[in-house]
Amino acid sequence: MTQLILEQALNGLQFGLMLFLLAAGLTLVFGIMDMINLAHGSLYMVGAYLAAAAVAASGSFVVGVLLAVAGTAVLGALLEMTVLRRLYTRDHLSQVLATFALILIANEAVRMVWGDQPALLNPPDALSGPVELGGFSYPAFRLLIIAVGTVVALLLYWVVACTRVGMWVRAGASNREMTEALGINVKRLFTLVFAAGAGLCALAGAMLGPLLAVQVGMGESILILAFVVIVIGGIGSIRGALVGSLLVGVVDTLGRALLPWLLRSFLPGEVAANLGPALAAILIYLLMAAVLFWRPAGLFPARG
Amino acid sequence: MSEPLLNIVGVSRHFGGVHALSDVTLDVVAGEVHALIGPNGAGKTTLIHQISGAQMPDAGRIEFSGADITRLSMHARVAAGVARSWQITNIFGRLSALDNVALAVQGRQRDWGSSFRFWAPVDAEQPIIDEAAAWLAEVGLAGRESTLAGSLAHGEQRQLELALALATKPQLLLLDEPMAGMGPEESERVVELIEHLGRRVSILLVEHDMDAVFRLADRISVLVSGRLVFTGIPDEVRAHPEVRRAYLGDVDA
Amino acid sequence: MRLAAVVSAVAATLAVSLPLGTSAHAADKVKVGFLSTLSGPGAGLGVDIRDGFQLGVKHLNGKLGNLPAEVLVADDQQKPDVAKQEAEKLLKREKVDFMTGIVFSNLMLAVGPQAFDAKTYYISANAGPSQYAGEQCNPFFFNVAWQNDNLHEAMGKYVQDKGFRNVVIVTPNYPGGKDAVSGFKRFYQGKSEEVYTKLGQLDYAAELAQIRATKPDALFFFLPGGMGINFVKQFVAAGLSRDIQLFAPGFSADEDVIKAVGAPMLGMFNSSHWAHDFNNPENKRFVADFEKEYGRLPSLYASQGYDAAMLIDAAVRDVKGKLDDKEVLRKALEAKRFKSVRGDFKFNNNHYPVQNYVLRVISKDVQGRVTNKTMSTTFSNHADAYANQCKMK
Amino acid sequence: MGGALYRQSAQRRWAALALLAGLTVLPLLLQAVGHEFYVSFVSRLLIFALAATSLNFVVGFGGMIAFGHAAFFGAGAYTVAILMENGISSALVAWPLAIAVAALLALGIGLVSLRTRGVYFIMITLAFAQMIYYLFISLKAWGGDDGLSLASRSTLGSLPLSNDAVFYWVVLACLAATLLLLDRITHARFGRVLQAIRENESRMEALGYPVHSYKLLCFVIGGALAGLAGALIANHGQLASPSLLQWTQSGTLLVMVIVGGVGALYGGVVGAATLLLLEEVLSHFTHHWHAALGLALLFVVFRAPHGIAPWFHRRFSRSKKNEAPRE
Amino acid sequence: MKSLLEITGLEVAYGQSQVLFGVNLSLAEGQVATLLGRNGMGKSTTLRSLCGLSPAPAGILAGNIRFGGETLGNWTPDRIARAGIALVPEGRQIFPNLNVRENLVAFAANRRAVAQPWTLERVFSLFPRLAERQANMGNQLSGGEQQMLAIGRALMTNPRLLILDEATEGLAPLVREEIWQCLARLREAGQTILVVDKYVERLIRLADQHTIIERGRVVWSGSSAELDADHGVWHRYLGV
Repeated sequence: MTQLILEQALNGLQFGLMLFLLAAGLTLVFGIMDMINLAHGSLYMVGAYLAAAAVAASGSFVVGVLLAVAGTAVLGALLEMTVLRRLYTRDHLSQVLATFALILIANEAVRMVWGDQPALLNPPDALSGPVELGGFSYPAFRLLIIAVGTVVALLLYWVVACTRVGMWVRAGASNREMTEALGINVKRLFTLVFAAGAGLCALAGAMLGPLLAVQVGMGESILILAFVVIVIGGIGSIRGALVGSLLVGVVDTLGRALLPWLLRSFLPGEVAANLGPALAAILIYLLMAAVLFWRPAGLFPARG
Repeated sequence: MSEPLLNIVGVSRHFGGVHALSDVTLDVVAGEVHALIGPNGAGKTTLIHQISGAQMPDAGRIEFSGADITRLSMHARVAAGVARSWQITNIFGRLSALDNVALAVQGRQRDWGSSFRFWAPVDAEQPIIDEAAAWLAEVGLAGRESTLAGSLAHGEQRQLELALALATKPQLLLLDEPMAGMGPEESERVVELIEHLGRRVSILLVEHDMDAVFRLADRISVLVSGRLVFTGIPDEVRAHPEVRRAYLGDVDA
Repeated sequence: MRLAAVVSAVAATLAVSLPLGTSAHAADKVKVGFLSTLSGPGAGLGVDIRDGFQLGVKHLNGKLGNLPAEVLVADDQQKPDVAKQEAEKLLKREKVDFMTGIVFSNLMLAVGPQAFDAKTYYISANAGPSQYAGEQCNPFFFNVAWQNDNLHEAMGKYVQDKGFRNVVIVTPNYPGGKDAVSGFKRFYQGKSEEVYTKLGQLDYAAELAQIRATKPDALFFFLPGGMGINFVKQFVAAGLSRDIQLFAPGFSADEDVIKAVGAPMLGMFNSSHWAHDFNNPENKRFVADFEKEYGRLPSLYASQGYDAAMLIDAAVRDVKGKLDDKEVLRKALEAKRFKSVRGDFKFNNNHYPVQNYVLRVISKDVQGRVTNKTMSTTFSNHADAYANQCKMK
Repeated sequence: MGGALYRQSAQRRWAALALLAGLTVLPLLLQAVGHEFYVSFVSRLLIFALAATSLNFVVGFGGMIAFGHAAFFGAGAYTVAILMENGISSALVAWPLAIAVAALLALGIGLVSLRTRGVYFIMITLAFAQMIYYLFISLKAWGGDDGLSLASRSTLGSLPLSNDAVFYWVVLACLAATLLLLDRITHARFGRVLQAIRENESRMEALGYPVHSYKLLCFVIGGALAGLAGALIANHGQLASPSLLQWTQSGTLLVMVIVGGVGALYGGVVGAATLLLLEEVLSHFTHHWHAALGLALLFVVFRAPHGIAPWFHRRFSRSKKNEAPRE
Repeated sequence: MKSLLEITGLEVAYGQSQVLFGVNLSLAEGQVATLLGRNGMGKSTTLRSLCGLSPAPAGILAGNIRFGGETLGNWTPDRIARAGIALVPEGRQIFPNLNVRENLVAFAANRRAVAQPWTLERVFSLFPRLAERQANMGNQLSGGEQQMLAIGRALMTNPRLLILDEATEGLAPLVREEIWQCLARLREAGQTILVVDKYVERLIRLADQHTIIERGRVVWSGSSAELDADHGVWHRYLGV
């Protein structure tokens, strides 16, 4: 039983860390520019496709992933400078509409380039099997995801918490005007943040691609999760995004694993089997509603 | 003096570590113009917020007409007879001046459902329109009925704001710097209006223009750093050394 | 003012779109509405059915029953409401003579009534819901594949025969999944634990951990399309394949899945009514030409699409192109005057096939490719369990 | 008195009646030229127009950006389907119940959600809608992932609703009645209060209005009307599909509203018509019509930022005086 | 004396309502000047325009702002800041999610290679209380500490011109006095300063020259001695 819980906790951690890669960029974009970017998930999709293409072309997983991250970051910067920048001063509804339009365009563009069928992206052969972890075996690639996610999360934490750029980002999130009045080119800072966010999306796409599927529309469902994460964490807060991600990852995984089992102990099998997955799927939304009910601005409100 | 209309007992309010109000006790009696003065950031507006219901105090009690209103919502306090104006003009910029006041009139008809009417067009409700026009005339905005509130001059907007508060027919009017940003003539008109009103409603007045304050107020309370330093009639306030040092002159600092 | 503008806009747009719908129904050709899942995670299956169907039409020189064939392809995006809209277009605007192509049972159940109302024959090349096999059987519905339960039943029988007694069953939480469980358990008598996932789920970490904790000796899973691909990959990556024998119905272990997963699938058993190594002339031609045309081995979906084209061809030929007499057409369809690539089969009273089911194992063929190899016959002339509830007149 | 919109009411009334008349004879015209298919298509369009209009009431008039409107749309559809499953097929029972169920749901969700504002309101409404969605797809009794098929359309007296043209007229009547109702509401006391709340919520509170109650009621009315639209869409396709409840459905409705014009009476109608017609026309020309639609939407964002209905209004209306300055 | 800052005929509007109707102001290197007037008369708008904050640059209808020989025109706020103007804004605007130390070092710069630049240590020696509260978040400070931090934060950019908008507003008299002392020391160090505040007597002692704005127009300007001599001006324009 402890092994099971340990394994599930690792699963939750792995899922949560990947969510964090997506949520980090989203929450900063949202926090600094007060911009709802529905197309964030499209960057994740494009990043995964680029990774699939680059891994296939280069024959190396690492090189492919790095190329995809760089390519998506450049793409993100271009997108920010051409379209998104013009939306910052607009109301939320316009942003929703415009970035929704971007989703449609991105999906079709990917379809035109790579076709309707899912793209093939496999983990490196060395990591395709399990490794022994004191008594049970765990997929090596998932361990790699945890490692990469942890390193990136720590790196990001270091950048945001300890570097001057990180201070500017935090300052920009809480008071853009004052940040500018102190000499920071927030516009350029933001392009940088956006590009970094896009790069993180691509990293998440490249790491999750072999596990899930690289296909058109993969960005939308995970986008909703990323929004849930940043709303729980408090918009604009990196720390909030990390806590929110891990919370959602663990709650979702443990919910899926334990709820059916819990329900079965006091409900008839058929009902439990029906209700279990449903409740597990609802669980994170319940979590979000509960958090917002008691903390209407999330756990770590950035504005203050 | 008669029984106080408004009774504030030991009200405190803090934001994070900042104590905006500490143990403030103050009353306003019926028919009185009670001025509240003090430097910026002393907590005057915060106190107005506590009384109007925009914020709830952390500690203390607020009574109005003998009833405890400390935890009532803002709209319930309006219904009880407390109206306010804002330091920064707070009107409906995209509605006509008349529509602005008509809303206040309509809101006063408090029998449940008065504004939950879904069919009859409001534009046909002559009594509301007539009364709204009368209020506009009262504050000196006759002839400006159909102008969009947002395009009124600054002083006119302040007058409209007063009309909005008055049209709720309050017993107590909370005026937060009604003359802010007004020219001398406009200020004079507002002072006259308040003098005129002072007979009908009680007023708690926050104002920086000391001439107006000393002319209008029956009593003056001085707030410094969230604490009530002194309450008294104008002459006492003028003579009070601590008040002079804390607020009026800063001369011997 | 703006209303007038809106009117003119609506009128203008309608004017643009109306002529596009103009295509009078001609008796000199056969129109087939091919509605299938062509995008999204389940797209691989729809694409295979489509390619199989079109290969069939190509083998028939672009004709069905000696009439020029017009195949109108539409994508249901695996969404019931999209499927209904597209079906409505095909039925009402295009007035097709036959419908085919749907992969998933839930879409079939959504679209079926529309086709039946329009008195249009639906030739299912995959979806075989129990409803249409039993009480709701319909003269306008024919299935050239199987009833949902059949492959699961075949696998259940084999697992039972081989003496496994502690099995975990993994299926999505939707009616097709429930059918799979009941089908499997109709012939498997041992202990079983069922794990239900979300339909469309792609990450099975939580479920795999549960399975590891349960320590079964065998695992039977039915996860259509991309779900199965991910499951097998993650199952192997988690190291579970060393202790647990995998079983699946043929559609979770066919070429589409093998192509995506590869070597880890070696040694996996599955059930099917067709395999590309079936030794009959029709099948040899089909498999060879399919490989030549599309550069990959056909899956059982492709074989079903091919058979659907052959069934329509035979029936239209039978009635000599007189498609308006629905009764005669139905008799012709029921007669099934063509040779199937799976060998012989016949229609039951509920228009579902009575046929053989075989056991396949995934292994390397002579060219070193990982693919299915037929082992033995599990069921002969097997019908479905619902046929006796069907009171088709 | 009143706004600039109101002065044109006579003109508007005539235009509305002309449009109504045109739409009324449309099925006959379509049948005459042999395009019955489009009767069903236009019905669907009108139903979505109704759904989008109901959302526009919440977003445009109530000032609440709700991202979970699909919950009410779907709830209406499922109410009809579940009642049908249990042998109740009368529209006179099922449709009002669909409205009531959606309204109740909106009341519950609104009570909790209105505690938050801005982006958090957007997200909490989305969260509730997702809960409803997952609840429905997991309950086998209500069709699960398959949705619930209706054996037939509802019965409405002696009206043969199974006839597409008749059904179309019923839908048209529902939409027309809804628009009339909303037009009256926006010009009645309640509507004026909503308008003022949208502009300056705290001032309204300080005039003695229980702002929360008004917003909640607005939310409930919007939800109820979406329930009606849901009842109609279930009848239209004879299917209550879980995809009606999905967040993408909420998104589509919201996009319709924004495209049509937030806060414009006909915004929802124009938006639904624009989107569905674009979809219909574009998908004829290109397999990649989604991209074309995306570009069209970007055009709206940057060229007609207040939506198409107001854009038309500005383009074709001569009276521009009294347009409120933007602050 | 060559002037560092030269504002001529500045006219500014918020949307459709004009707020400034031709403001002139000039300030020489090393000078301390004030901008006086009652609330809502355009002082803050003048300062904001100077710093490139809204409504500027779009709201600038006419006029010219020259700083250090360059015309600011439609420069962005960050460029103006890098050119050497630092603002201590009304309401302090401390970053609540940065701690005291971060608030200071985040924007530290010595763009003109001043020989003795402001450093963390110098700011801490100017305001010892900040040193004690280094690790506290911005929103955990008292009003006076926030004000000190806002001044320190501006100084860390080593500005040529330091602007203070209502820096003593809402402070207790003792704390206010501390701020005045600090400004006096900065003045001695040669810092050019532009102050908006309302304590005329205190400002006369601190500053060299004064400008009074009434309804968006300059109505009076002159030296400390001139202002000291004309109490009528106080009364007329400042309500004192």
